[in-house]
Amino acid sequence: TDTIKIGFHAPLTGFAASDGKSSTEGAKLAVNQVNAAGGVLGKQLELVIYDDQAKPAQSIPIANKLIGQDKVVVGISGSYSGATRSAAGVFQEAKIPYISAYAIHPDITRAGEYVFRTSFLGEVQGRAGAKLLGDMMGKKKVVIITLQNDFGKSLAAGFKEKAADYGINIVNEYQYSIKDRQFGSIVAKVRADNPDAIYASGYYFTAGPLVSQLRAAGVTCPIIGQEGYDSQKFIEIAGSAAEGIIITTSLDRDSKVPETADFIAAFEKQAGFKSDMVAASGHTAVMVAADAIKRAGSTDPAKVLAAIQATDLKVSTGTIKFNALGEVMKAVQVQVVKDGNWHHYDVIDDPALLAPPAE
Amino acid sequence: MSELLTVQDVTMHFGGVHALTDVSFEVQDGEFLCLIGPNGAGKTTMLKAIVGAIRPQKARIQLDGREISGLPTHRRIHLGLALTHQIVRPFRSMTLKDNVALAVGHRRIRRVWTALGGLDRNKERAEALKLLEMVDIHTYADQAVAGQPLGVLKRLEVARALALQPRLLLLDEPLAGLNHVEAAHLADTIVRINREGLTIVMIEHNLGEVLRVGHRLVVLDNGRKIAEGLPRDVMQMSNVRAAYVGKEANDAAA
Amino acid sequence: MLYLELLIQGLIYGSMYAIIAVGLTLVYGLLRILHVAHAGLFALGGYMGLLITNSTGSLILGMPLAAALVGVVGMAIYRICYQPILDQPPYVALIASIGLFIAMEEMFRLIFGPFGLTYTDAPLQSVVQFAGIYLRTVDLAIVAGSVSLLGALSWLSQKTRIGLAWRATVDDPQIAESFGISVLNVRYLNFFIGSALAAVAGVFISLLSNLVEPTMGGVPSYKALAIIVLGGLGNVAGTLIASLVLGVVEAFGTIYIGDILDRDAIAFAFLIIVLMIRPEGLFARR
Amino acid sequence: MGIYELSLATVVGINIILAVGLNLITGFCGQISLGHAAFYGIGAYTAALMAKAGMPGPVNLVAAMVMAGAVGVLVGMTSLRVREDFLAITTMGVGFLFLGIVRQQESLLGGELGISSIPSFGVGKMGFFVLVLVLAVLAVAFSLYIKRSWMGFAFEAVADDEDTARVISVDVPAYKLAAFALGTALAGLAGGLYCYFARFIVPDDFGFITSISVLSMVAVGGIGSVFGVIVGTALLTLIPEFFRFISDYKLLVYGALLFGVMRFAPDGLAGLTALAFKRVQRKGGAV
Amino acid sequence: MLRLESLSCGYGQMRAVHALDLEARTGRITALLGANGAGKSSTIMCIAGHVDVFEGRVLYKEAAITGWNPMQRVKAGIGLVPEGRRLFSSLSVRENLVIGGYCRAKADTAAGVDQVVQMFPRLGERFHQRAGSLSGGEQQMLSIGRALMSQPELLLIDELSLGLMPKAIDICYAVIADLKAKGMTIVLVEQSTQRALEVADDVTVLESGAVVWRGSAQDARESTEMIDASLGLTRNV
Ligand SMILES: Nc1ncnc2c1ncn2[C@@H]1O[C@H](COP(=O)(O)OP(=O)(O)OP(=O)(O)O)[C@@H](O)[C@H]1O
Ligand SMILES: Nc1ncnc2c1ncn2[C@@H]1O[C@H](COP(=O)(O)OP(=O)(O)OP(=O)(O)O)[C@@H](O)[C@H]1O
Ligand SMILES: [Mg+2]
Ligand SMILES: [Mg+2]
Repeated sequence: TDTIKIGFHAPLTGFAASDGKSSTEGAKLAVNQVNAAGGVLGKQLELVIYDDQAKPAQSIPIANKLIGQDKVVVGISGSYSGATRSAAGVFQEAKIPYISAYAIHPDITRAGEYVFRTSFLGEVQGRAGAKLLGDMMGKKKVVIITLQNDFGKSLAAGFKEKAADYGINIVNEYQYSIKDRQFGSIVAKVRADNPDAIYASGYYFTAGPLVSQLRAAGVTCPIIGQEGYDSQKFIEIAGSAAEGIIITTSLDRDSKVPETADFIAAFEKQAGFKSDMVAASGHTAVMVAADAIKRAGSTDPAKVLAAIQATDLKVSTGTIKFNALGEVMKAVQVQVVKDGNWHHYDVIDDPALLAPPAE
Repeated sequence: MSELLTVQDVTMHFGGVHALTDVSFEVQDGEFLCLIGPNGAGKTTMLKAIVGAIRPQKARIQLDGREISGLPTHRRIHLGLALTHQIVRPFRSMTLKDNVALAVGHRRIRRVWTALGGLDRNKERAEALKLLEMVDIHTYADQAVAGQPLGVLKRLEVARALALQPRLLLLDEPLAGLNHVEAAHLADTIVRINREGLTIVMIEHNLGEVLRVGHRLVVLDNGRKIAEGLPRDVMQMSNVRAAYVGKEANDAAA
Repeated sequence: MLYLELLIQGLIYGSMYAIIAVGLTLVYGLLRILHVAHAGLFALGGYMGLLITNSTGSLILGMPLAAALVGVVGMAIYRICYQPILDQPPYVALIASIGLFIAMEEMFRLIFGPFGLTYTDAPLQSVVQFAGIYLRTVDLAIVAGSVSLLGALSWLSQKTRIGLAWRATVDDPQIAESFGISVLNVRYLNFFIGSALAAVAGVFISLLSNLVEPTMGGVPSYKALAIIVLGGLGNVAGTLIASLVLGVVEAFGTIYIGDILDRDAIAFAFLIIVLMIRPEGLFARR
Repeated sequence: MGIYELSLATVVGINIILAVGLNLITGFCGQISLGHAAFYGIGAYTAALMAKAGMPGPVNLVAAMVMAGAVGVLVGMTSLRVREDFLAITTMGVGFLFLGIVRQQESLLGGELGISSIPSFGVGKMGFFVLVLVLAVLAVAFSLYIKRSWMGFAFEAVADDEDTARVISVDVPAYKLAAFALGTALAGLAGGLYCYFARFIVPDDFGFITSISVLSMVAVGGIGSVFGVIVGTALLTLIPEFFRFISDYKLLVYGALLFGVMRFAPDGLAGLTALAFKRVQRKGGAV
Repeated sequence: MLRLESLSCGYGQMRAVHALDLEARTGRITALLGANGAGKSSTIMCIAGHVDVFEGRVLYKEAAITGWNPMQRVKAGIGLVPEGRRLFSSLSVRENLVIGGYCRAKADTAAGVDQVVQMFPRLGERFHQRAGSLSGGEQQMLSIGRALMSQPELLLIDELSLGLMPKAIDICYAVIADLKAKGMTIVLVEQSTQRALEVADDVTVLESGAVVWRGSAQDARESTEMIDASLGLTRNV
């Protein structure tokens, strides 16, 4: 064959279609960039994309198709946890390397040595959130608002795990579902709790309404979010209420690092909308795969695997290295909304705190 | 003759409507009893209470000395009751024959698990055809129920009830919707079945036929029993005449 | 104080539900169809309202125009989708409706993009404060809107000849024609009103969250069904009360039993409990 | 057969068992259920927990059936109280309640993170497919048998008119419960098989959308017709696969298809073929 | 008043009435008799505009109304008392009457309701009761009253006495006689031949959707045997 195929699945239809779109555009950008620079091993990269609707029952046949029919060299998930975790098992069994771009389920990499993740685990980011709130901002009386899915739950778990270490007193925790856009009763109760700060997990489409409703009700304390907020859409939805919201994420908008700055500019040019964390993660995963194939000098899965394990690559979301389990080790970016845009706030680079599980 | 059915103090109120108030009567074994009364007197309600399709506020109903007022409908049917509806209720997705065949096979479907036992329906279908023949609608046997004229459906109700091999057959206006020739013919059939030993309670407004075939009358009005007795005697009672009887019945009774 | 606030929030949720559910209950009352695609019309209303408001800068224009447009789409849906299958068993219309709803959601995504749209300058966001309770103008508008719209509808159905014609059509459409009632017009009107109300609800919701998404019909698609069942299917006043009750149950439930059951589960647990006690719903027709 | 075709065929087989179960409840007995996925889920969770506890596969499949069937009887009891459209909404509620409970049960059921690393059934991909195939054939045969037995006859009566069924001595509650027990047990079996197929389950696998998809399979095939349901299931499971190359329009096509079949062929594909057959016959007769 | 010219009508593929010729003359009662399924109701509903016409014409006041819908027909003065009464059962007695006059000017409604109540005082006593909870006889009265509200010139009545107690039948027949005396044209379907012949002027007997006998009521009374034979037809098939 005259191309090297990389398999990619993401939710292009259904409820998660917006994230699917972002991650796909990010991945496409990476392929275009690699190809423009001459491809790998003298061949062009080809991205084989399938829609999984973020459903496990769909991603299993897709994984089998990518492996059995398309004969991809590496598989990449631009999808959510459920679809990623079940596809991971298929790739592991077939011994084809597989990289999860931004799914956060802790068991994904535990499928086996062929499975990697280029983003943070939910727990890791939750711990970073605790440090940010308790240590760096010095807030002690905190209310948690948790999105009821794997993402929100693992963030909350990580946050709670480290909260006491930083002197945080969690006065209450409320939960909401991913379908909720009206938070009237939670807002009323939070107002009564009168916390120093709020740690609220969510995606831009839930966090936008949540933040603006909290602010409208006169809740003025700091609100800390995570990479789910990380989209220009969040600022559009929340409007002026977005000002001053702080999040932990993997993309630094003010970065002077060329890889990041280039990505942000190139993405907007190609996709026609501003980049976000999901897009950067899709981009990163493809970059890692291309780099590994290049270094392996071959498309042999075992050699590619070894090359991925040895990754030390600077990309849009930072410097990627993997631990023994296949989890990424990199710094957490802290961003804040200022004048209607994401900006640099701080970096958390504490290897002990951010250490992902190694088995 | 012994009493087959005893109805005591049946009271059924729908909200403010007193459909039945303390109605009692008996039905003798082998008897042909006619239940008559003005529209809205509570006749249909009475039959429904007897089979358990509705639950009266108060009731003591005994079939052959056994209290049945607490039993669900299907149990009462097992004990030998059968009802035809005033407003026809066939199984609209089945043919006429299957409507009856299912009732013929009532012993097979009595228990859920034994119903799993057999596949053959031919014997029951043949029996069903005979019953349809008895009420003169066998030519329609393999047609769908939908679109059949009322008179055919009325007779289908009767055939289906007979298929249950009841000891007591409750008929709610079986002759309505038939012209007088058809009505007389169906009435004859019912009389024949009665002669063969089946006890019958029939509601009917066709007084000509009622007086021709009934052994005894029970008259309801406004949810109460106002008269009971031999047809000729009852027809002479002034309260019955006032509540119910019109010109035609006067002619018939005369 | 907190309870009062939760109660108010519950009533706001409930008012929202009521405007959505009443159209559904009208359709059910008239045709015995579980019209899931109603939720698609709700989303369409959100899109139309937002697009018109953004381009004209006026919600006063955006909301009624969206309502009228969606009302007409509702009429078309009746004519094209439901009328030919009215005499089929109920699940036929239900599944056709689900198919239609899925197709509508996908159409929104393909036409308007997957990310959702926002107002350039969201109206009705100013905050009103009294007795320590903060409400946005949009909150008040929702409650006022639902009470007045449903009140008007209830008057229309109980006190006018058109309402009488509507009820006669429910009982026996064929014979209604024989007394000079145009059944087709009654049904068109029914779908027009119901769909226009769904659109109004869609616009209100989009103002609450400043967001219109392809999937925004998801929650109403099933929860509205629960509400009309609670309200006793086909009963306008019952639907209003059931909506408010459910809104309040959810408002308190998410706070006090949110870690045992999620919001949907709370709503449906309530529904099941009510149905086990009253199988005809809170407000039966008979 | 490549691994891709094998995995598709396995999914079709599992879905057939699932759909045949719903057809028993909705097609044969006339009780509309919008919560079938809950029983699928109960089966999957039961089998998953037992498998993780080290129990052998066949035992777990049986346990999945028993558990789902038992809960099915419980839910069936609600069908004795509420009717038709109310039942549809009640069963839908049962689905949401199931999901709500599972979501929040972190220690036992894994909560939002689901259950992963479920041991394999131990017969290989091909072996597992054969197992699914055999079970699917058995389920189909069983349901054909029921349809032709007197039980199926009585189901027909209950589906048609409960009150009339009663007056011809049918024990309506018992039959309804039987339909629920059998139909949900099949769903449980399908769930057990799914958990071995995916070896990872999350609550969302068993949500409202799944219930709707199963109902669609049954209705598109032709409610009540066993062979129609098989064709409908295969079709609706595979269509998204055929349309992968136009990913962006996949769901649109799916929705439009669902609508189109109900709008233009309300009796589903089974009704359509029956009609075509009649036409051909009539033409043949005329010649 | 009304003339059917070789009319064939039915449902979908099925023909219920074949090449029927029928005339209802102004101010007279035409009785339509026949066995079960002979096509009487189909004919009535076809005149009211509810059954598809395959062939032939319906002439009303010498104008062809074959393609008219039911609404146009009621406005033109054709009133219907359908088989099985078919009241609007969740509406009250008063509301049923108001709907009856829906096609007339709103101003006439109150006067019309008064007239009907005078004719059937019983309906006045049940004025606000739901129609569905009335007794059979009351329902039949209401069904006739509702049809009268549309101020018909031609009244179609299907099965006047079905399910009624003798006393109620008497009342209904008295009303029919009264309406005729006031000059109304009536087409009457009735199972009880005897009752029908008492009031009718002209008689048509149908069998399997076709006319088998036609003549004056006088002649009909004399040839009852022949009519009975056709009534019993279904028995001999
Ligand atoms: N489900 C019900 N709800 C309310 N009222 C009812 C109900 N069923 C019957 N009724 C009322 O109870 C009374 C008795 O009704 P029933 O049907 O027993 O009369 P009937 O004697 O059979 O009359 P008919 O000769 O007209 O058939 C009537 O006034 C009727 O309106
Ligand atoms: N809705 C319908 N669909 C299909 N066929 C119908 C329908 N209604 C009536 N028919 C058929 O049309 C024929 C004539 O029926 P119709 O009701 O006109 O008879 P009828 O003379 O009024 O009988 P009855 O004395 O029972 O009222 C019958 O064979 C009947 O099966
Ligand atoms: Mg009666
Ligand atoms: Mg008739």
